[in-house]
Amino acid sequence: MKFLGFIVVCLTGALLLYGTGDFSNWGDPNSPASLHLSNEYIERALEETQVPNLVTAVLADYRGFDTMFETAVIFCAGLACFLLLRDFREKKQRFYRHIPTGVILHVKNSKKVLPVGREFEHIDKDWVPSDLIIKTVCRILVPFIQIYAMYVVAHGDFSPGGGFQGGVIFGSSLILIAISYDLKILVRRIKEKVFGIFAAVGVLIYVGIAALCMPMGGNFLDYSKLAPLLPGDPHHVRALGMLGVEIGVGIAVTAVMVIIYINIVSEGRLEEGL
Amino acid sequence: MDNYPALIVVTPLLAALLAGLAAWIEDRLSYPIALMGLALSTFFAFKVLMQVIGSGTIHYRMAGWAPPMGIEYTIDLLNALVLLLVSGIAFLNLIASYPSVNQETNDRAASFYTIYLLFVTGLLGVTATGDLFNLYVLIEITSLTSYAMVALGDRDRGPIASLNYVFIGVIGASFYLLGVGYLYLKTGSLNMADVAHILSGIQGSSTVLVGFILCMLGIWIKMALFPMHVWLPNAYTYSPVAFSRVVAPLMTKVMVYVMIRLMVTVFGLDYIFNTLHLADAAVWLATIAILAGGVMALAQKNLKKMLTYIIVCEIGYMVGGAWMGNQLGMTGAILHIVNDALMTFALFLAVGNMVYKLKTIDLPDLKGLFGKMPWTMAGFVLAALSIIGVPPTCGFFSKWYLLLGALEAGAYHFAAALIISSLICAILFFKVFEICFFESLAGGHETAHGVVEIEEAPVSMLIVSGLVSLSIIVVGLYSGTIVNSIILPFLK
Amino acid sequence: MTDSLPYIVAKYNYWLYVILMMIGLYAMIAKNNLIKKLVGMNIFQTAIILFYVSIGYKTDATIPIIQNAHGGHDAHAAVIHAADYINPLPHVLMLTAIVVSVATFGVAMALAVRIYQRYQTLEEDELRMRISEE
Amino acid sequence: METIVSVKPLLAVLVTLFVIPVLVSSSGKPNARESWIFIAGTIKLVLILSMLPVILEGKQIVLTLFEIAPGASIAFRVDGLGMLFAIVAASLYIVTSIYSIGYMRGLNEHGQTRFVSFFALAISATIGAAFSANLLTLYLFYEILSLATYPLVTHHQDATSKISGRRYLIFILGTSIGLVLPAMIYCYHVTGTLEFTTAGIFADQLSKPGATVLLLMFVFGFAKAGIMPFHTWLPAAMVAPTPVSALLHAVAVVKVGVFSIVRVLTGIFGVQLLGDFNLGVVVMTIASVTILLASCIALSQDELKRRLAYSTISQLSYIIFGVALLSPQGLLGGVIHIAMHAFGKITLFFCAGAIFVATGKKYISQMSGLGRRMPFTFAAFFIGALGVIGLPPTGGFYSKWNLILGTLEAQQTLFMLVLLVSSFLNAFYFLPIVYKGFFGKSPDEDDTTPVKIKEANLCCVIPLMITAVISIGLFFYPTIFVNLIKVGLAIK
Repeated sequence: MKFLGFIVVCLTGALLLYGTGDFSNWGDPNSPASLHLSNEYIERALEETQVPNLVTAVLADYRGFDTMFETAVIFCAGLACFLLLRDFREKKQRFYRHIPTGVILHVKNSKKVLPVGREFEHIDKDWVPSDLIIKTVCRILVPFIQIYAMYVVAHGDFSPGGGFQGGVIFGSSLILIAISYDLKILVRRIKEKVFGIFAAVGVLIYVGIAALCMPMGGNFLDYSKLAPLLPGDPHHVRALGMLGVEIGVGIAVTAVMVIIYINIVSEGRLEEGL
Repeated sequence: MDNYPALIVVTPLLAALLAGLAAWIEDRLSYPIALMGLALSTFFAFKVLMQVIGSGTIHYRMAGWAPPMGIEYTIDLLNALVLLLVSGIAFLNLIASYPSVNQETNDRAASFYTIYLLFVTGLLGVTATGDLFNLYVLIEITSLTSYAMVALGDRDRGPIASLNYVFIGVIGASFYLLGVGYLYLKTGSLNMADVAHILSGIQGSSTVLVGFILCMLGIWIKMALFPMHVWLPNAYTYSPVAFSRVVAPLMTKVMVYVMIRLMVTVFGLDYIFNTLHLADAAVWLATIAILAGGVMALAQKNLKKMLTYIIVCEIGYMVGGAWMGNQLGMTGAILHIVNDALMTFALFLAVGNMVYKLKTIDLPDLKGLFGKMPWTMAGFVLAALSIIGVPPTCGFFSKWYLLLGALEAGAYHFAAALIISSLICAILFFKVFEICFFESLAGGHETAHGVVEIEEAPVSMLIVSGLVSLSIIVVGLYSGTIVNSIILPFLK
Repeated sequence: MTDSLPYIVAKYNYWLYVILMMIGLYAMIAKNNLIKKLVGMNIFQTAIILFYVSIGYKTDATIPIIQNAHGGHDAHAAVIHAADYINPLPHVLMLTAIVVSVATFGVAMALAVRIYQRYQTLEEDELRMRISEE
Repeated sequence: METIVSVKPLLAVLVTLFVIPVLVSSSGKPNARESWIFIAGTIKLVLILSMLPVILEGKQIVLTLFEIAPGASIAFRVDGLGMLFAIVAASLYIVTSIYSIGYMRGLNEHGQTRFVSFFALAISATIGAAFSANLLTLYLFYEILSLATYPLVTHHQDATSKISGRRYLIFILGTSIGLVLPAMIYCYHVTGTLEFTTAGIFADQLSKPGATVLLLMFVFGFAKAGIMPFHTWLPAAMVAPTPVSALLHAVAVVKVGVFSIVRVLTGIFGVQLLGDFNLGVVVMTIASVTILLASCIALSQDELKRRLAYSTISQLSYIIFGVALLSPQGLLGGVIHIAMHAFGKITLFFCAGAIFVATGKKYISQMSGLGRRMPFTFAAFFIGALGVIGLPPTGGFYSKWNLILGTLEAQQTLFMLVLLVSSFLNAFYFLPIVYKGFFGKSPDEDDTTPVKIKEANLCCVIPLMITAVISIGLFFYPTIFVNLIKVGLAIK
């Protein structure tokens, strides 16, 4: 297998290198790729969409259709992870910690349930006491991360950023909670169901905005036809449409990041993981 | 309404999301939503096909941007036909799938429908799009959903089959993406028509050649042409039966469509057959694929796995036909997309019914099935005859065009492979029939005169199965009409 | 050798991407451990991203965000020179490709977890042995 | 030639096809079921006979159903030759269905509904083949017939019939897919048509070696005609219930094979081309070998049905032999042998079945003395044997007479010897059975507890009497058939 793999890899490499023979030099401003469409986007996008960040303009408007499916891909990945790993089976053994004393109880008889509350705490086998310093630092950090994430989403029109980036940052803030505290705390704060709904709703916002253009008399995704529904300058309506879909993307990405994380680290049982 | 082209694809996507959301409220809601979505999609696809036949190619601009800058759906006769095929089969399968889904994935049925619809969305999008990169994104949607579906099937082998599928699928998709990159580098465009226009001026470029090879390799991996087929049999065998019934007929066929689309629309037949000299190699590859698929099918002990190898064999038919370099071969390949989708679908419907009743379908489990499930078996026999290529089933007529194309091109090895594979398929299927027919009496002679208890699958499954089996004959008899009103105008 | 040197230097990005891709592909084909294969897959996809982003680069150009555009309606007054900005399209495409590769990676990881739960191993040869034993 | 468009040929084909659902639904009521068969058979015969006057006037009835490709359609054309065959098959179908009531009920066979349904399907296909306007349609019905006969051959569902069924399929399906299909596609590739025309479809596209190969592919490919070495399926198929052997393996199935070869010789190649390339002799040689060898093998068979089977093999080659003479007398003698042999041989098979029903005896050595117990059966057997040998006062004499005249006309004296020798052999293997039956030592004489052996039930005996009488009648009134052939082949 190794030898065969080596040969295949060498053949592929040779093929690819053969193809580079006809490339323009790297960074050549006059290469075909830099002339045809590229120039049109650079010269027309700002005027047509009022969005200075050309990447966002192309991503969410000219090629918004791609991006819609990209969001669907994300949603699909989240759903797939959930489907593959989520394990609803009853646990055979339970662990409890007596909070005042720190004694850990191991209950093998699954029928017996201890009163969880002030006295006992539900834990699992891999439980580690969380570190006070880490907890505190993270508690301070998380809101800032989240605000930054929202900025990245909202300001995607003008500066590097957008729904995906912002969504990932927001998702990572939630993942940080799970790491620094406990997976269960995250899941208790925000129910798993909520993440699922948000993932679907995020995509639905995108598809919904896009589909709304059709009854308004435009083609699919044609934000300019949304002008009657939106306040403000009709010239900016495309930018607003883009903002809307970016928010949808952000929500979906956030939710999916968390879904993938919590399912993979805990092998689908949503207990402590890692 | 001129938004039909977009609606074909968007309706299942919307339905997928709504079905997923509805599951949080009430599990039973997601099935009707899914059904509705696909019914509408099929309806739109039918409308579009009529429109295209009536008034020619439809160009639909996403977001209203003119083609090279925006993404465009270009629906001509070929993809209108495939769109109807895909949405129709997906819809029919959903009708038939309700009992099997409940049986196999009962607590996850809603998620199943969501992923199912996303998968169909992907296939429809792949078919409808006129943009090279959009095609990649949609291929990835279909792949990602299939990974999930395969893993949902057999508890033990499913995840392994699926992970292998992931590795090979990623290589395939990445090759395609690289190919598109090479083309983009030379043309600066992603719209198929635009790329084709620019390519016609730079045919000698080695970058274009490599781009072409990469695209073809990627698509071949995705469609499981012989040496690159290794992922397919396990993946399709271990996936839930409701899913394998839709992936087996559609996935590979849509990839064949993509190949033909790239060949005809993007690179141009003139470039492929007159500038490059790869056609002979490709036809040989197809020949080997046909023979290898058939031989490997002979060695299988499980009915579902056997059928998956037949898919590998059938891929060879279509690739060979498309690369024959003449109109007859291409006609045969396109006709075979339709026919093979139908007959594979019919076969897997029957298999689905068997699995529903028998749970395991290793060949010895099938004893006495003609007595127990006569209607299922009738559908199975009809589909099998079509695979063998017995007239008046549709399989014969596409084989007819493929053989004519092979003779015209002088590709006698390919013609011989077609004939031999027909014989191999005959052996294969009659081996199955023998088990189903004869071994019912192994128990003794009492059953010979007694009434065999009939244990048929649910009616919804049977009706769909019967409908598709009939369509095999009807499509076969009207293949002249399909060729004359859809395929030939497309090729001109 | 000295003749081909400028040829290589002028396109070194592309050469690098090919090497990177070969490493990833080799890992995917030849490695025995599924996680190593996954890592190979990521390298492979990253190589493609490098390739695309290289296409988009133009010497003496900056990121594709139009400067001084905050003036709203006055924006079109300022002349935009295409040569000043790099090509935005490959970046858009790669944003999609990154997302796709992340999604695929997530699913693949989930699959690997499932396999490990079932067979307690991620080595391919051991997996094959376990399967044939059953 | 004047042609009339009419839907009658289609109806004649379909009537027994549409009766199948009725048969299946009335499976619990044998009497109702059998009356349906009888009604359908009668309607079929009436439909066919209603076309007779038109045909005798030298007109043809045509109907095109589906245009598959230019020059290749699914179409019917009724001419003299097809009419002759259709009349024989349809009239014998009625007789056989009466006979099979007696036979199947007499032996209390299982799965009678399945049996009669596939029987009806088989006869539909036979009539379809008779009325085919081109090679494609003929091939279509040929294949349907092959497949419809399989469940009939393997009716007993035991180990023997499994092996026989396998052999049947390998030879029939294998040759038709492996030889006829490529040959047919090649014809279409070269000429662009598959229509039967008296002049043949080839202008000068064929070289002599090419034509020879093509011809041999057809002659051996239509393995139903039992040309050696592709004959072994026929004796094997004798495991089937006797009505199947009688109608299908003496009349319908085997004659479709012969009929197809006749069509190919006269309609695809054309007498002119065969004469130019001197291919008649090639076919005649093959046929002669089969005639002589099969007759010799028949001598050594002890099981009555197997002896009849080998006799059939040799008699079928008479027909091909006659046509290959390419002289008017030879053609006439060959083609009319389709009818003459049919009535003679079916009588013999009916007798074999009647003996089996009445006594359970299958072997000739056990049959001495039976004639005294079953005088009608053995008398009919005698008449049938005369017909097959070709002695007056039976129709068989007429065909053999013409065949011999044909050899003289074509100045092939050597081949005349073949006919004479074969006739002697025929007499040797048939007449002793009759002699022993009437004059041999009866089994009950040396049996301590004699079983009274009587004639089989009336449903068995009446049909064999009818066919025996017709066999004699044809000696005196062969005019209709002769006229049909003259019209069909445009002789004199």
